Amino acid sequence: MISDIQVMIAGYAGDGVLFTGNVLGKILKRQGWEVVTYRDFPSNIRGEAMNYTIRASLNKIYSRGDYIDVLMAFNCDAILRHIKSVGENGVILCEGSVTESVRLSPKKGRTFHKFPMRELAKKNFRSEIFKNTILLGGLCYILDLDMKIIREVLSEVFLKRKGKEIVEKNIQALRLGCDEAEKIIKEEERHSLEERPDKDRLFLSGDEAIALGALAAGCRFFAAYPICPATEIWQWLLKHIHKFNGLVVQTEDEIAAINMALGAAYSGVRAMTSTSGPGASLMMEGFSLAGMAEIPIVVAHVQRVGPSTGLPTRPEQSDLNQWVFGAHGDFPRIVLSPGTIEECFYFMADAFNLAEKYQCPVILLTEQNYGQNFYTVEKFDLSRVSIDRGMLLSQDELLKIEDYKRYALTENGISPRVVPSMANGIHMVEGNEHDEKGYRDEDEEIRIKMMNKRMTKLNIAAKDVIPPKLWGKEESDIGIIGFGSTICPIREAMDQLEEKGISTKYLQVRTLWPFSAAEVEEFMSSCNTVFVVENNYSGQLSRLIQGQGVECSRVHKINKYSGHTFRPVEIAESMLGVLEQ
Amino acid sequence: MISDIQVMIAGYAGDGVLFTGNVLGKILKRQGWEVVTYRDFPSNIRGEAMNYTIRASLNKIYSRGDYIDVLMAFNCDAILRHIKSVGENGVILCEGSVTESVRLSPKKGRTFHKFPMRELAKKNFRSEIFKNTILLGGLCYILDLDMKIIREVLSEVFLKRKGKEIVEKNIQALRLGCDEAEKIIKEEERHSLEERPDKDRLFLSGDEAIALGALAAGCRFFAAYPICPATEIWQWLLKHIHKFNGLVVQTEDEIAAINMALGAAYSGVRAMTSTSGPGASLMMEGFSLAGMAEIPIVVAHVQRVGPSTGLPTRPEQSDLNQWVFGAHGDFPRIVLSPGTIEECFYFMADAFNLAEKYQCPVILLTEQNYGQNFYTVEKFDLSRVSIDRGMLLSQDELLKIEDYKRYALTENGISPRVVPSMANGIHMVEGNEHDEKGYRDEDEEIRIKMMNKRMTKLNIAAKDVIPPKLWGKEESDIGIIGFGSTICPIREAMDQLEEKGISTKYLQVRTLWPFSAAEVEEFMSSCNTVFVVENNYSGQLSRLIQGQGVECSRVHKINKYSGHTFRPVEIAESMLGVLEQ
Amino acid sequence: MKENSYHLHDPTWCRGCGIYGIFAALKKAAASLQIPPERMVIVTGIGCHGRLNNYFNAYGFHGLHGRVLPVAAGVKLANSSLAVLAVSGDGDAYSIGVGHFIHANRRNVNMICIVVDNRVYGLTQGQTSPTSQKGYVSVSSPFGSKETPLDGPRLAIVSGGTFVARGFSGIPEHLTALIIEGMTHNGFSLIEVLSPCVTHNKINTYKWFKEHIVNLDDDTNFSAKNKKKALEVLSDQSKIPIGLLYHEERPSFDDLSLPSDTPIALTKLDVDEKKLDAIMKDFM
Amino acid sequence: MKENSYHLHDPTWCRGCGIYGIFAALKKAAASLQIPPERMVIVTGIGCHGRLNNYFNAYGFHGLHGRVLPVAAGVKLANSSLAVLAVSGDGDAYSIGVGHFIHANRRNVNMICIVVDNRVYGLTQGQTSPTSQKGYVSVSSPFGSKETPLDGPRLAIVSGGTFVARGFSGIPEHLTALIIEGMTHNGFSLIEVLSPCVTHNKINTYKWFKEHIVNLDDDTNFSAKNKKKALEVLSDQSKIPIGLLYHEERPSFDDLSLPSDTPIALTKLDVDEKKLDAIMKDFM
Ligand SMILES: Cc1ncc(C[n+]2csc(CCOP(=O)(O)OP(=O)(O)O)c2C)c(N)n1
Ligand SMILES: Cc1ncc(C[n+]2csc(CCOP(=O)(O)OP(=O)(O)O)c2C)c(N)n1
Ligand code: SF4
Ligand code: SF4
Ligand SMILES: [Mg+2]
Ligand SMILES: [Mg+2]
Repeated sequence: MISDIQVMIAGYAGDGVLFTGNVLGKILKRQGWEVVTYRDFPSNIRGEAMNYTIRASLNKIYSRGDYIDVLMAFNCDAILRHIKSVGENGVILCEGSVTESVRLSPKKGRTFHKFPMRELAKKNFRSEIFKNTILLGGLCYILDLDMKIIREVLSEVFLKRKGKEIVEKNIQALRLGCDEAEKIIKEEERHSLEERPDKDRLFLSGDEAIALGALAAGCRFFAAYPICPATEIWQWLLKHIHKFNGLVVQTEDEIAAINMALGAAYSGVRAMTSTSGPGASLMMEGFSLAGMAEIPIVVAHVQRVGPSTGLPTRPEQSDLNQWVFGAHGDFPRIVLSPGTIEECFYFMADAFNLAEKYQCPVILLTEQNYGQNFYTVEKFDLSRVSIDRGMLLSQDELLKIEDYKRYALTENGISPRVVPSMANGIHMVEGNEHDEKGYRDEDEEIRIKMMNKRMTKLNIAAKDVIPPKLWGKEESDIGIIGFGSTICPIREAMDQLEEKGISTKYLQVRTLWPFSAAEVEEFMSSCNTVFVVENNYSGQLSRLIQGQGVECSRVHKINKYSGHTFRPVEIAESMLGVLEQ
Repeated sequence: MISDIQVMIAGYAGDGVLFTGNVLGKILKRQGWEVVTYRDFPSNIRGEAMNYTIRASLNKIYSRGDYIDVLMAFNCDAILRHIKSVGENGVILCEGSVTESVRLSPKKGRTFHKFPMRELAKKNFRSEIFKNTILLGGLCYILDLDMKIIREVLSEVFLKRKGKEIVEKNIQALRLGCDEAEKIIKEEERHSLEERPDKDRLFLSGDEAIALGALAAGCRFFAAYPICPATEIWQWLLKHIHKFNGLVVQTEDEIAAINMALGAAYSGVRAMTSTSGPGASLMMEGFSLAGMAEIPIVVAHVQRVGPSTGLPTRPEQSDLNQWVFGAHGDFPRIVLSPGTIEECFYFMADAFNLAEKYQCPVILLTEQNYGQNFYTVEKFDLSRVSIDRGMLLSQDELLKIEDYKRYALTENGISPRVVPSMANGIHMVEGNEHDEKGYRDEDEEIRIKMMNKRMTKLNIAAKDVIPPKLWGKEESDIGIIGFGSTICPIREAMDQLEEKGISTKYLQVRTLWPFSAAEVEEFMSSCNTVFVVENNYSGQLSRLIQGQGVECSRVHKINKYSGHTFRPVEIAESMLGVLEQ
Repeated sequence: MKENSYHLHDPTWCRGCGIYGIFAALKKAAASLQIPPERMVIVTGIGCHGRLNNYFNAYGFHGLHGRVLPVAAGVKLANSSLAVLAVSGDGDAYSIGVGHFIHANRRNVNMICIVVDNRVYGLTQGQTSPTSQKGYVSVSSPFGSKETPLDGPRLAIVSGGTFVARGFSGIPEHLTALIIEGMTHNGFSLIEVLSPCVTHNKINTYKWFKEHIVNLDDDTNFSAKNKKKALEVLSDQSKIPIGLLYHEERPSFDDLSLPSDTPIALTKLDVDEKKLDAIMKDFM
Repeated sequence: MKENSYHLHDPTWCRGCGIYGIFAALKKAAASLQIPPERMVIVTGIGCHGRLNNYFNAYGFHGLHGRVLPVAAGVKLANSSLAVLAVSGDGDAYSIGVGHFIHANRRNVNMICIVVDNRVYGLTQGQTSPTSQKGYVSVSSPFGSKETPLDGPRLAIVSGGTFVARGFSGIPEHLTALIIEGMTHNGFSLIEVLSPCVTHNKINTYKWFKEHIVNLDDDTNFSAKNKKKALEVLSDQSKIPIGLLYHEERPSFDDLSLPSDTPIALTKLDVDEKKLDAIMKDFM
């Protein structure tokens, strides 16, 4: 019985690879499997190679796997590109138009079939467009998928937008694909998938989870400018936020976006923006203002490959430095890093609660591979979401205060906050250094007190932020440290090592700033060997750890900066290389 | 015989404090003294308190001193503010208008005189404006200044702009002030200054030294937007650059400034911009582009107090983090930190040479107190300035190349550069990841090679940047580390400690990135106690050192973030506090 | 509310500065409209104009150079019950912030924007600004400015502005009337105010402005409903028209975008499980 | 130089995309003016239009989203002997970059700017842009856009633009002629090009544009020397005029600012001790 399968659909931009993959993912999810997708798309218009991997398993999985079981290729070129990733008993189906000669014979175990999707589509439906459903039909045969589910998914996809007729035509195309596959695929080449109950599960991307999390957390104002791979957040929110009396504004640029969100946050609404690479650099000035003026604001940053425009549709973790150390001046900031799709959702509430409690900017830092890939997760538990607005006073409370001071010097640095329209609360929010009422003041004493006040908040927050999470065997002396989505290949690599008899443990850093130095130090001191695994060149997390004064001589860095996530085996092998020395 | 004197002129914005102080500084310089000025001005329009300190000495001095010898006050309020800084035998002269009652009697030794400058000006010249020259006249008497020099300086100041008549009137006012002072000042209250030859010395600010350095270094394009305290750089350059066939453009904002400079640099001209706090945050995106596209560009950043608008006219050192770690993605960058006015000048040539040799952005990071204060220095030695354009090919060299590649993969990461208009050199400069010719490429292998290439340059550059400089007693085991203008109070503090029999040494870090880790480590290991002295809250240099894996347990941090530089005694006392434990 | 309900402190602008006139007009306008100070938010830019908050009794937001308009839009959209006033300068609004200015006119959020046009960068000590005239000599253009000056109201009109006016700080009653009208307009109102900088701008003085302005009230042929006319009077470079230049009724962005009449800031914030559950179904 | 001297690679824009027409027109214009490829610099923005560099044989600079104009000005001012072409998009030039656009028109550096106006954000998959019509439905405005669309040429004219034209990628000969004219103009030349995005914009198709454009060549009453006329034809929202809208001879920024006729980039770089010594005297 098959329990883990990985399908790749490969073609050129414009072939409908994304669409086909998404539908397949949804079908597998409905079959009750755990599903993880991985998109490998250039930032492109038409005509460049792209591929989409859908992995499904009966067990918990975290990342794309190392090998492909079924490769559906829209052209022979795709086979050349991916043949080395096809597993030993892999099946390859290729459009393989007649003029092309397939120049390679698959290696042992691997089988190759010509599957003329485009031709079939044109012949039977007079339109190439049905090639994708024919392809799905082929997969349907190979994986022995449930026709009822596919029908259901296809109607969901097409009924509303295209009407009944198109649904029917697609179902015919599906049948055709299935029948054609039956003719060419041998029984032993099939991977029949068992069906499981699909109860209370969701299938969504990190961007969608963030958007849903924002909505649940009470975000009611979102201002943003389009940028890959973060746009999906607000484009999804746009369709729902009005049901909660909220608003999304597409601004003229990222500078307007953060400033508009600051205005809304100042007005008392939970407000945020989202961005990536270049957009984040443009937000630095507003970020610094939020710190100085103590305005609670949330920025969701979905990292892509840098520097500059880099590779806009590919994952990296090279913007940690920017949020932890970027922008001018010293000011309090909190940077969270969700490691799972669930955390993308739940951390949004933390982000807003922390922002309001500590009256400072909070960054949710994630990566493109979470942002734009789909995962199966348990339905989010809304009872776990709560809203804590910190020291936000009500009108009644404010009226009781003799001489309200927005930036009152308090022991923990947190000053009661009120918002415009409240009687008795008039004050100024100021980016210049200011006195307790918010009025500009250049006095040395005031300056020192205000700096202390703002930075003190961060010391208090340090005890309140999300602590690192330990995974794996606590008693192991081989430790791994990382943040964000690298948890996926890391956990898979840990399983691979466990199979080889090597127990490991993983400390997932979930708050990058204020940094969980004590926990990291304790973890490291319990290990003989420590690996810091990062999707970037310079080891930004490593340096962050070191900058806290943690002894790092036993640290081995594992870095990847090719524009792709780690495959689990890459991590496992790098670790083995060190461990076997 | 007096060998060190400190005069403070204090008043409100609009009183002409700056003008008077500058003239006094120039006079003292012409008398052959070493001069250092310190401006303490709010970012303001009118009516706020401000003061200007002029310290002069026969010996080398670095910073304002701890105590004031002569306080010239335009109002009684100023006395109240500064009385505690007036030294034991200090003389206080105050405008003290008749309606005001001087509410304090000066403490022992200190003498107080009413000196009605405004009244005298109005009575004798029917215009308050002469109060400043009358004040200078008073000082002229107290300090026994050379009338010929004063006359000379006053004509330089007024002749061109205001004409002969005004010069004469001012000289009358000067005499008047002198005579009035003679009436009220006792002989023993005078501080007669010896005259020394003033040969081949300059009196200028750091901003001016940077501008002059840029000109000498071949900077021929400057694009910038006004911002305190960096504007002086290009406003000075503006008057001279055309003589060198160069151009300054005032742009619509900082984003345009850095991008225009990038365009000019790409065209083959040595180009730069200058900015401070908020402007730097706006330049982060362009900074990242310069790193990716390998465009040599120089940014002079004159730091002010942050975060946000902060205190725009006051000094701080809190933007180190931003340039070392800010902007999205990992890319090569070089950050220089001049510690003297001379270095402000000479480092400009280094900045441009490094930018062109390593084809990356170079930042010259300095502080407001250098930027806007005046110092006497030896005339700059132009034979020490040389221009190294690195791998910039000539047309002839380019013609010999078969297939020119802008981003050719070389061992040291540096690729020969050519500029538009050259035959046989057509290529693309690209902010997306790209191949050797500059064309966008998303291939994994290419990405890895290009990242390695860019980052390798920095490793090579690390051996070529400006090393730290050691000051003080090498054999001492008490070490101080710092960067930038803190050298001034630190060196003074070292002298104070030396007088107490405590020898110290100081390591002046002059390149902040790539960081001089080995030298710092060596220095630290030669010390029992190390002090890291910084004009910021969080200890950005300390963390930088620690982040390099240097053992920092013996480090004591001395930080000031009040919007002022250290007074030498503050550093000396902090150190003593630790040393005496 | 009396005028001095809005007077928090005596300003410290240079004696004679045009902004005093604007400060006075603003207080008068607020009093005339009886806006409670706590229902007013003044968002200011960085520049001499940005000090207004320190003297005017209302909620204040002194943010970044050039970013008043996005901040003010955020404040207003979040709480549509507030009277939101953005105060900017010729450098703030027309140089670094001109992108937001164009888009604010297109967007038409219901708020008022006052651009204090002193034709110079005041706070940074006198540099040339986008409204400085060609050839203007300053510390930043010692050989004279080389660029064509920018006309804010004209830019506003072609960008879709629905209320575009110009006043002069030397005629405070006229200015007050314009501000009152702008504040009652439903949509984005621009009031550019000619305002001498007595310290740095020795060209565009009170006298100079008085010699160059023409009051549109005196032109019986003129109608602010006619965009063509407005652009016409603005195209004569030798004269500077003051008064209401253009006025159009068009639904504001607030009208078109806000999901309900209840200001967002005043809706109760809770985790609405039912609604969220329904939405989650999309992902099943 | 033949047309194909400028052809580096076959483009990979979507089949039918309007930018193909612009690419062809540009090659024709360059060939007609006999500009050696190495003397041409094309600065592009981020967007589908930004791919032009990859296909056109000339020096190329693909920088940041919205920043083509400052970069291009820097290139040109540094080496005034180059033919500098900025290629931008409706998002690039009119949204994030509109501040630079206004100031480029004021500044009047001698270069040409082509704005590929497909009325949508192409590369980021179809969001509403500043030129999208009111009510435009897209992934970013599912309930219809609420903002007044922006008219680039009109904005250029009121900002001081000296050469303002509009072409249509569906009429390549006409466009080629405009580009040639723009490239020979001394000053900043804007050519906005209507360019269908066949993938994301199902409203502003070739057919739609053909139905809405009017060619100014057909209007014998029209003169591009008349600013008022230009603003008039641009104010009729129901029609989109194409052709040369406005043209004025005014010294360029280069003429006014560059210290000599020798391009800065071509002056020898040395440490001129004599000159520097003389200047240092000021500080003595
Ligand atoms: C990003 C940024 N750049 C530059 C500055 C410096 N700065 C402060 S005020 C100002 C210009 C002020 O001119 P304007 O807007 O006309 O205001 P005014 O002082 O004339 O009222 C500038 C450039 C800044 N604060 N922030
Ligand atoms: C600072 C920044 N913000 C956002 C983006 C993402 N982005 C890339 S292209 C683009 C818009 C493209 O629209 P347009 O300029 O009209 O070009 P088109 O693709 O339509 O030719 C955006 C928003 C970016 N690259 N940089
Ligand atoms: S500097 Fe000019 S604008 Fe600023 S307060 Fe003084 S007069 Fe007014
Ligand atoms: S997405 Fe649109 S603009 Fe971009 S290449 Fe395709 S058709 Fe052209
Ligand atoms: Mg101004
Ligand atoms: Mg577009």
